[in-house]
Amino acid sequence: MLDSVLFYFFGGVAVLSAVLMVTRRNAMHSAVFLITTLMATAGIFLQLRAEFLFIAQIILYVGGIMVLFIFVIMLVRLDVALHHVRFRMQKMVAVLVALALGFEVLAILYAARRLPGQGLFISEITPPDKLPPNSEELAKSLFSAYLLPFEIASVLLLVAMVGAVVMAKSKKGAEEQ
Amino acid sequence: MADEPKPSQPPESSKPDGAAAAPAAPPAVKNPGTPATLGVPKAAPAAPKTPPPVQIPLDNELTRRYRERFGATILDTLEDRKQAYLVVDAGQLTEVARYSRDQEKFDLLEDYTAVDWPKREKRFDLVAVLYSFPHNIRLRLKIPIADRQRISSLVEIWPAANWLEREIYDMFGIEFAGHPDLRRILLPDGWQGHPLRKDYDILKQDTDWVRENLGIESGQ
Amino acid sequence: MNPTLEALLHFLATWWVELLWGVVIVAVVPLVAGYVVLVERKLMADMQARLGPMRVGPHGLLQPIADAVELLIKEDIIPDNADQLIFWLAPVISMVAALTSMGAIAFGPTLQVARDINIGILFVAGVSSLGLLGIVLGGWASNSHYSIIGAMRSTAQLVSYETAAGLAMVSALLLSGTLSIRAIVDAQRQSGVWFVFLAPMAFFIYLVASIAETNRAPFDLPEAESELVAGYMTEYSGFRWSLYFLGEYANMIVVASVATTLFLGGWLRPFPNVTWLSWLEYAPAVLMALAGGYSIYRAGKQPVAVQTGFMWAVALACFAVAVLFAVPRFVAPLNFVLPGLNGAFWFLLKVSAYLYVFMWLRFTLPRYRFDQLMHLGWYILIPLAIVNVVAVGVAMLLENAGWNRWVGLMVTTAFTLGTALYLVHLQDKRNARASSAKTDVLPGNSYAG
Amino acid sequence: MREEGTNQNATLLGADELVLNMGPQHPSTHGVLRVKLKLDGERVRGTECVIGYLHRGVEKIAEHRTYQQFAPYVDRMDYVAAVSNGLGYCEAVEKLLNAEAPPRARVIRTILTELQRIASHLVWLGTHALDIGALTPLFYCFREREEILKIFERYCGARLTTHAFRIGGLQYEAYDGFEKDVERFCKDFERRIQEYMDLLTGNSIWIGRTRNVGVLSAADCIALGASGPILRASGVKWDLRKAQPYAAYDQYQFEIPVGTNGDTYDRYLVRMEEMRQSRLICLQAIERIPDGPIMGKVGKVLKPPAGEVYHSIEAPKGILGYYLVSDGTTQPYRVRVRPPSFVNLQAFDKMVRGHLVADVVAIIGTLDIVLGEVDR
Repeated sequence: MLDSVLFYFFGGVAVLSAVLMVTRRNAMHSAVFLITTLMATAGIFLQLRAEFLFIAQIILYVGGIMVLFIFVIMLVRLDVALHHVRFRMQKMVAVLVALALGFEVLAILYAARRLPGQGLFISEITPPDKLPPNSEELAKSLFSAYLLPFEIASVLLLVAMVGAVVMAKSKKGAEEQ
Repeated sequence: MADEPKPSQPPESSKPDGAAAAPAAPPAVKNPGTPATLGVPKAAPAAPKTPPPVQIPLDNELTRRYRERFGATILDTLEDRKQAYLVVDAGQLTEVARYSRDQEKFDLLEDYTAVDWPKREKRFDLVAVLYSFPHNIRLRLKIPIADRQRISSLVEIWPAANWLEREIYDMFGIEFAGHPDLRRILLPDGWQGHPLRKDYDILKQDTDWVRENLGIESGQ
Repeated sequence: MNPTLEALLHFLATWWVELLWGVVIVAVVPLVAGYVVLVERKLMADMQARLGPMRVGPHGLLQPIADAVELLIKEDIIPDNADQLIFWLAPVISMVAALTSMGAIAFGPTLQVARDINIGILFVAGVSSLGLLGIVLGGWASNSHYSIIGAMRSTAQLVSYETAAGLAMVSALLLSGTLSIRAIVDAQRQSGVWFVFLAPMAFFIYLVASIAETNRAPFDLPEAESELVAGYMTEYSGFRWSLYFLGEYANMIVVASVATTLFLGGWLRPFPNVTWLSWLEYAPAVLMALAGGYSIYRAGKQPVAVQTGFMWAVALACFAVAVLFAVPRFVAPLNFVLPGLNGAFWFLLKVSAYLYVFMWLRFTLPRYRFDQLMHLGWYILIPLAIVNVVAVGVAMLLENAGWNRWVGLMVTTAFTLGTALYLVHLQDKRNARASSAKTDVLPGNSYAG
Repeated sequence: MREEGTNQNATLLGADELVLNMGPQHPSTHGVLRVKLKLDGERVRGTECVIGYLHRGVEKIAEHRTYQQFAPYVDRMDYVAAVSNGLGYCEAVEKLLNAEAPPRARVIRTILTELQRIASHLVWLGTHALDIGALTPLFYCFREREEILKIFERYCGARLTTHAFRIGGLQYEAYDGFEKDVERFCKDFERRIQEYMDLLTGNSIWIGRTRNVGVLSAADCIALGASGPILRASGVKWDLRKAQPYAAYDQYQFEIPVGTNGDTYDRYLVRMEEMRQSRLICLQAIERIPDGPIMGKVGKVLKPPAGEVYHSIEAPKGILGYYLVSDGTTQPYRVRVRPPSFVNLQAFDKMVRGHLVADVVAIIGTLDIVLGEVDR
């Protein structure tokens, strides 16, 4: 009961603020609604007893990425930039992309029904308190079964970081000359 | 320009009882032999009738050098209460100033101001107070100029003149040719009138400006 | 019965303790924050040879309440060009983040809002850093240059120092092997010593980074009043301003609590496993009684009758608390509250000590400049924190390999310390290069006549 | 930012230059200075000082007052060093009159002026430290300044705008216990200075914030007319008290502290040492205050002979000059004040370019300006 109340609450907030995010003209307002969406998603994770995902969502998306996002918005005057970027066929393209997306979702739902086993709809739900603590589970699978992908991702991030440093350096050097 | 002036000595001709130390007694350091200082009669006795006799002609090595160099440009060399000043024609002010800085080592423009004499033909006296670190003496240049006469700016020679000239412009309305940024400095930009002119009454103000910008009838 | 109502009742029956604690936090933290401000002002006054607030209440004790009332009834100004929605939202985000993160903090073995969630420490760190959103949004929404510069400084500062703080926390987490707050404290009980002794460098890094994170001097650049007037808070006034203020002080309490939990043994008394020190269990009662006695001693010296009376009241209050601490120990049926009471006492004592260090530094040190702040963060603290994480890991490996735990930790700590000195040295050299070849001069050696 | 649409100067990040308007109401512009800063991020690309908010037309007022009547006005220029202003004015008028103050008056003037120098430097130190973020020195400084103001109050009844001196000498005899008060203050003060030095001199944050900030070479100082501690900090060993002694300075031993870098830290050290030297001067002076009259013969009505005089003294902030023109009447024809703060403030732009916003504050502090004097 409580779970479903929470789910519908968070779900409603997420959908509503997602809609608002798309419709706001002001980039900063959009950002704020995006934050709300992400937090509501985090809430759904929590309601699913996936507390590690919840906090990862909060720290990474809401805390880290959004702050940087806002930072960039403040610095580069996105309002003006958007104005320049807008083009004539924009609406048409948007509608097409949206239709394509919707079609994809439908196709997935349809295909899922055909899957062996339960498909998308799980009938037997494990009671939440019976679940193992998921941060440990996550760590175990990351460092055993998925060690290689994990390391690859790490190296990729490292490369990106070094690349950023190199780019920043060269720019500074050019400025000094 | 002397970055490291030698340690300056107090003027050695220390007045008998340390009277308010006359700082600009040029001969004291430059040329102790010249009787200029010693010969100065005590400042004119009382009874200051309108043509003042306090200023007496000055003739020492310094002034002689200036006269030799510039001739008629130096209109007069005078001494007032043991302080020397040169009256300089406005035409060659830049040259005199550059010579003062480079040859005579007056590296500091201590002050630059003006005095308004409305009844004179040349209405304003510009007064530049120069100080020389190496010689520890002061010299005043006095430049008589007429109203609305543009005079060359000293900013190139002494950057310190920048704000001082702006203040003169602000207060007296004297314009300086070649000043990089000649605007009012103490009064607001749109103000009419130049308050330190003698014909600007002490109660006078730019009522239009006050009404427009402050929304009141009078600031007094 | 109506199923909804039934569910609600069931919900209340299961969660009433947590709900109550939640309400207590929301109700009490503002008051506590107010009194932290008062204590800070009094301490500052004492260090600066003056008296501090003296007017409202005896020795200014009611000043926080007067301040709160003043802030509440102050005119609420929203600048014309501000972004109304975000201007309104920003301080709320700041405060809510700070208060929410308090939920996971354990003040004692049984005193915790959230039932021990197994990511407790991450929850506190993650949610409290959301307060930054409030600062950034508020700075942007004010539409003022001071605010926006304050907000930008704040973002850069927090992003940098959060990293160092997080890495410092990792050291303690390595030692404890868990993210749950209670388990961390328990790990310290089992190891017999607080983690601050096992990982002193991590504690130091966390101390510095937490000062920077809470925008306190000497890292108070986002609100440096002599440069940016009030930084991101410049356009705020009255109640909204007080929300920011509250958020800031609540945040201070949060970081102090995290440090206490991770490094200072949480609610444990000093040396929890040394039995001959178990008389420390009586310390709370004894200390309060001593404070009461001192108040009585001072009461006789007060110049005015009112003040004497007040000192007596303080003394009585102290004695009452002392009795409160003492009774459960001697009355068997009440024994069950004992760990909670003592735990809360030690916990709050440690938090206060940590906050005192914050304040002390604030009164003593000048403010960093922004580039210096960034240098400190990126060139010294973050590398050091990374080295420290590795060092603690190595120490644990050594311990597993059969080394004496202390020897291993000492070696690795010495290594980290060496790294720190090397980093500082590098920084000095960088500074020296920046300042070209200029010589120092000290007074006294070059003044000839 | 959103409002800066018109300014399209490209900067490092491709963003616009930000024009930050500091003042006239700002916590650390020391009064009503307004500084327009052109910022690239936080780096200062240009400045413009807007002054005049406190302009009261002192020089105009002087032309409508008698010489004595104008004396209290000069206290209102540099109001944290009113005694020094008064000394400069009185000596200038005395010079115009060819009169002089008796020796006893000159010594007492010296003592009070040196105390005022300490008080002025204390205000500077406290506010400068506060600007850089050190909260505590301010209160210590004001505690000591209070002692000095108490001495002023006992001497002449006023604390801030003292009008302590009269043309020709002094109005008031030194009160009973004057020497003792000064001595007690001076004895105590050495320890106090050490306290400030302990808090700041070796503090690495303080050094980081002041070293190499606002560097001004000796040549720049002289060219821009900067004087006083600013000039000395860049290595010019020059002090009007030594170069052209006035009052009774020729009787005392003291040293001129100089710096080498001409940065904010050197100016800090120089001013600290100046306070020490002032303290020594006071101690020497109270040892032997000559007996005798305190008022010279100047008469009740001052009618200086027509002519002009320029006199300058070493005020706490630099060269304080008075240029007086008399037309032989009881009112000055023209009074020109050469205010040290005004001229020193000219150096601000040169000092601040390329620094960060935080340094702007440090540099305003180290210039030690008083807007009452800048604007007159």
